[in-house]
Amino acid sequence: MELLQKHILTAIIFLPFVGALVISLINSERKNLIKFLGLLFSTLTFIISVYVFIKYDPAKTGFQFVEKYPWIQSLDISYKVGIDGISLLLLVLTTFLTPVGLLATWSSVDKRVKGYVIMFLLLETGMNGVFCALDTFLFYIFWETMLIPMYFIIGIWGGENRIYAAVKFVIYTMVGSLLMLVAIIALGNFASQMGGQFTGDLEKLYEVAPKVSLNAQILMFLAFTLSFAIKVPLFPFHTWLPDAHVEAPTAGSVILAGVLLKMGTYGILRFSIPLFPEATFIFLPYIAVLAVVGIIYGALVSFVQPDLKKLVAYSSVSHLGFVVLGLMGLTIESVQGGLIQMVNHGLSTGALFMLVGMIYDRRHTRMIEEFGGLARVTPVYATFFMIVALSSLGLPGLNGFVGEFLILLGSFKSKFLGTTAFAIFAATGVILAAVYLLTAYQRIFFGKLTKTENQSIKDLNLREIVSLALVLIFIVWIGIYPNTFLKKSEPSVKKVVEQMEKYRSGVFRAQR
Amino acid sequence: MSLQALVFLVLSFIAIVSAILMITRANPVKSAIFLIINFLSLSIIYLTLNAQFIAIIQVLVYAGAIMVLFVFVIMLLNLQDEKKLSDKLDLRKVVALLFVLLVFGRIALGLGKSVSERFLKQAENSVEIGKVEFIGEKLFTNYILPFEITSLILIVAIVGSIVLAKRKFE
Amino acid sequence: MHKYIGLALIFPLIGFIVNGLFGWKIRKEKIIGWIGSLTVGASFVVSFLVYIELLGLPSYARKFTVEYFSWIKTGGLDISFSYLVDPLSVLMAMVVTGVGFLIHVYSIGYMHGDKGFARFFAYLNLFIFMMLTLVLADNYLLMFLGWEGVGLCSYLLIGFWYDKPFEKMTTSDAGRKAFIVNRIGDFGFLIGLFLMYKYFGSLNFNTVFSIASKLQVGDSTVFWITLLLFVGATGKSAQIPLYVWLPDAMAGPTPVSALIHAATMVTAGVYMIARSSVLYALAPTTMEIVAVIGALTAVYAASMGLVQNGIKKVLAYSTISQLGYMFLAMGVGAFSAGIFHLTTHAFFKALLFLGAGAVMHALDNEEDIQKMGGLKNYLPITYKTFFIASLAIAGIPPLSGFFSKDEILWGAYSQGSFWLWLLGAIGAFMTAFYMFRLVALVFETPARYGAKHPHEAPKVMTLPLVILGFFSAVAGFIGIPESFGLKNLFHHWLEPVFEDANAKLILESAHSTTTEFILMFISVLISAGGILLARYLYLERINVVAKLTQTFSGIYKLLYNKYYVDEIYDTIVVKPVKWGSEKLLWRFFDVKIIDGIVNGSARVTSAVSSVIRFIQNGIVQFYAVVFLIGILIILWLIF
Amino acid sequence: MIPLSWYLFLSLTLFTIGVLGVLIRRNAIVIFMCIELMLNSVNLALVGFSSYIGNELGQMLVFFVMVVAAAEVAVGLAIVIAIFRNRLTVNIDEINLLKW
Repeated sequence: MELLQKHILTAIIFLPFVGALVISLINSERKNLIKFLGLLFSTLTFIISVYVFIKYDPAKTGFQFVEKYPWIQSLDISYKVGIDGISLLLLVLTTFLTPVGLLATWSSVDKRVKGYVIMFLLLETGMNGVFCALDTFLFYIFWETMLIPMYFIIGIWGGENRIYAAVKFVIYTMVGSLLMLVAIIALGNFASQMGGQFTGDLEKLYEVAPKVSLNAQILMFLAFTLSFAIKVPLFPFHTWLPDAHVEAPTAGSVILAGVLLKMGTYGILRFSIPLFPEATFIFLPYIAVLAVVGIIYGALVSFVQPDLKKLVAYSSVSHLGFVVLGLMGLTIESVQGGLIQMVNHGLSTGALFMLVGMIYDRRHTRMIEEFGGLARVTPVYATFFMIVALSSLGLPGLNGFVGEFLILLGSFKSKFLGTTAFAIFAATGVILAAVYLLTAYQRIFFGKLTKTENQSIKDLNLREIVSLALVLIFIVWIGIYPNTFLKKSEPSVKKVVEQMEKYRSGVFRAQR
Repeated sequence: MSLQALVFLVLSFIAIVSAILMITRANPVKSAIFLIINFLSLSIIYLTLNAQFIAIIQVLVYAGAIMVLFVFVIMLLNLQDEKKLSDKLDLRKVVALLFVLLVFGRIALGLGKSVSERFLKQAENSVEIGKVEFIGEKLFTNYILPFEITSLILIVAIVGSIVLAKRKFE
Repeated sequence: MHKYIGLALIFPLIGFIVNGLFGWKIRKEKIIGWIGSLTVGASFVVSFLVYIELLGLPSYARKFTVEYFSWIKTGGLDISFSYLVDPLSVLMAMVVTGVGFLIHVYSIGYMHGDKGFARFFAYLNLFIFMMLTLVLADNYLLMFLGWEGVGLCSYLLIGFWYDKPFEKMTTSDAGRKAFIVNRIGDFGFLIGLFLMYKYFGSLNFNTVFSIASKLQVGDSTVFWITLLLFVGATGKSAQIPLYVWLPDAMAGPTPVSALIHAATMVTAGVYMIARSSVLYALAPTTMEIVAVIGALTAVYAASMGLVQNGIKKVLAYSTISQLGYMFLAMGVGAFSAGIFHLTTHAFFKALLFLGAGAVMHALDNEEDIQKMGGLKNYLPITYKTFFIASLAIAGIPPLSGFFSKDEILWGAYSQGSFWLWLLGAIGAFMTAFYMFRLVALVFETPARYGAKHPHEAPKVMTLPLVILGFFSAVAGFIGIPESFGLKNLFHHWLEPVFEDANAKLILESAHSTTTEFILMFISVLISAGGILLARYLYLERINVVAKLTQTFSGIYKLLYNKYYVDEIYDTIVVKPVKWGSEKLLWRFFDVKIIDGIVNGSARVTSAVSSVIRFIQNGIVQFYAVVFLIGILIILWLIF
Repeated sequence: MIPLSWYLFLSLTLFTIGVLGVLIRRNAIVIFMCIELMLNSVNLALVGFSSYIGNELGQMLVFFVMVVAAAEVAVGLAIVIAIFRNRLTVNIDEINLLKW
């Protein structure tokens, strides 16, 4: 037990990997056993991460549960993991969504189940690693690691146009991440110029990077941020998203929307902003503009989508725009809102994708016009869809509102953004979200049941209800009592924000 | 010229000639036989370097086991003679020869510069090093881990070659 | 007792959960219906007990904040689930739960045999919960929770019969329209909250109001805050220009129209302004805007009500118009008059809607008043109560509507201007006219409904009618104008709430009682005139009506089609947005431009590769030669 | 005594012949033999260094090289057999599976 306590983050990162190894030894015909083991390992990971969540002490500053082992000593690159309030939430979200996603799509994947579950567990390892890594090189490796399973998940188990989508996804992401690698190396180099030692240690870089000359900061900031912006995806780098989402299998979409997109925003908060404060101040308004454009653009485009899954995909663009705006606001409220909105988006969009998958399993189409009047035949499904849609459009009392409200509130009063116009334009997204979600909802569930194929649709089964109910618990929880989560992340967020305010007031500028 | 030098020169002459013959024979069986000759001469050269253990292993493993395997496969496949080399003296081969010679020349030049003045005599303990006793002791103490890993490699090789070579069961 | 105000919220919530989750298992309508009703009844009892408690206290002490648990706490923001118990909120809570309880009971009869019986009661209970949250909240954010929550319930309940066609669309279209239009208003509300937070640093009523009471009148930020909040109110309370959803909201079941779209939810905007009276008192410009919008809405909506043929449609426009009166009151600073009208309106408008429901119930859901008539004899109770309510809304003394409306008109004249009073008076005339046109066409003219056999509704439905009828008749006496020499109980009760605001307003103290009486007399005359005209035209000279509509067919059509506002909104907002989003943003910008660049770069790569791939000829030895060349180069570089 | 350079030149010559063989022959088996020749030439250099420097490392390495060579030959010849079975040839010009 003590061993586990000491290496708890390593356990969280590599337990799914162990699971993948175990599953690889099983005969691929025993599909149920494989799925069960996949679920078991991911659930165990979730349980451990809940333990970490409870044990995490927000009162302490800095990173917790840190483990550090030298890796490439001459370059001071190490296996260093640790979490603070920011990564804590996302880590728990990841470990939560993986088993839920597996459970929700238990029966929808039928071919090559073994490979599917293995890919999923490997993906989880990569994602957990990204959120825990405190070394730029380690981060980069995990960042790329999780690309590969995702590529296969889309490329093998996806829809008709899966190869195009998978390649587009990988190439888009690669373009950004290679630039990031260059920036990571450059950053290490600057560290060796200034401190005498090349390093990948994030905490040391936090000290060094802000003192780098402004031009270099700008270049590195752009390299990092481009990579993250593609992942987010920030308008106009978003076009991989609808394709990837539409082609990916349901659980893939859940993870893609729920976790992968968050890596972009997480990266901005973890790397771009604190490492390059001066560059951040320069680019902040532009990024905020893109975020706001993304909010409105995503909402408008999803309003006219005939494909339900694409609609949800574009709505992600809109929601993530909120997150980015929150991060750019750089007030405690808005960053906290951004953080909680990341979790929210993971939950509600994840649930939306699960719901879309469930109807797709039954009808083998996602075209909205093919449905209509489903509330009559599938009342339970309709109810779940309603609640999730309401959460996604930000109804107070459900999770979406807390995030959006905090983001808008914070960015409205933000000194960094300087103008309230961002928040005002972004707030129109709240109206538009109601427009596209309710329109789609109405066309699917309300009206007369016209199509005969729809009359025999079965309502949700117990497994599906359980998987959705698990998500709903958190949707309501965050809606009613977000403090459980806000409390954990507040000190870490506060630290970042206060640091930025100091930089803004020019305390550190003199030192350079 | 000492006896040692004479032995070396004769053996190296045999080795080089047999190597050239090996790569120029059209019949693979003949190539194999020349390669065996080459290996045997090399094993004697090892003796001149006081490496008794390696010399014996060379005969056992290379000239014995590996070459038997080669010959066995050649016989098994019952290969035809390759066309005469000169018939196909095409551009590709000329280019290959040219580049090989260039590489040879370049390395030879470098070698001539770097080691010609050094390593004129064998080390004092060279006799000691080459003994089976010494090598055995080292293998089972300092090099025990790689030594054990070789067993793994061999197992994998055995399994792999069986899997590859066996006919598919219908 | 005030500590347990949370119980008032918990009961409907329990009802919602029980009916929502287990309703399909309970199956027995009686049980479901009474669970729904009694939970609301219980919360009425709680509010009433709190009221009694407050009564026992001196007026300055009638204010408590009850905090349960923290909701959002981060940075400088600290929002709790905490409730404000003061005369205004308790009054609102009693109105909501009282009228709500009666409507719940009525619904047991009205919804009898409906497939979604449990769902209906679950939604209604949720609505009561949200509405109580709205009125009891002690901060703006919690209020906003209720604000949006009631919008949600309204959406769900309007579209309750989601596969029923409704005019040119379906009921769910109407629900969606309501929600989205409300959201547009909420957008303003939200921005208002942001501005408030930025300016005051808090969203709690106590903090905001105590800071505000120290500010100067005419503060520009406060002007923007109040204006933005008012935008929210125009959405929720269906004022110009966001009123368009309310007439369509009549697609919902009639009890819903009575509860949500007449008595309670739509008055939320009025309540919000009354609650923020301190802020509004600081912004005279906003007050003027509120008053003008209110007065215009009152007349504008009433004019459309004149010619509508749907029984509920008429009532819907009447609601909008009456809400206009309430805003007029708010705008001229007659806060307690507005709340007074809100209260009496809750009674008589709920009664009117329930009466309409009883009529429709009797005629197999017929809504067109041209196909009714002569129901007086078949539905005696409904007729009598409906008649009383119509008199009340028309403002005939001594029924409740007279006192409240007259107070507003007096306020408009004394605090505002003659023009506001005139608009109000025109509206009053129209109100009287269309109400009695309705009464005449539905109950008194010869029957035109063919072979149907109308019958009076069951007791469970008529009893609420009678109770509401009683209150519609007598509720006015709690607010008799002071000029009659009696104590105005209602004003007195609300006095502590509006103290601060009234202190800021420059009230015309020296008004003459004579003018007040004259105006009162004129307005009664106007109402009576409207009533008599309607009765004369529709009962005696029905052919004149037809002739009039022919002569003024242009105006008639304009009114009947609601000034074509829906169509205008559709052409200038909805369609361009849809077209632009699809053709311009998605199909052109996303697919052509961005993806064009992305796919273009891929195409360039593959074009280049298709040329250089011939190097890969598959002959290993060729690769080895290349390999060798590489070695050669490296060797050259090293040595 | 002969200097080390003689051994090294012999090693280099044999290695070059091996490379040439790899490049010009078409018979996969002969190519294999050429590779063996190259390995041996490297072994020679290693042993030479070992005894001139007086360090046993070189001979250890030779031992392991031999093990690997043995394994490689086994697997390689198995591949040749498998290919021959499918294609009835060991001419590597005809086995251009790597072509684009």
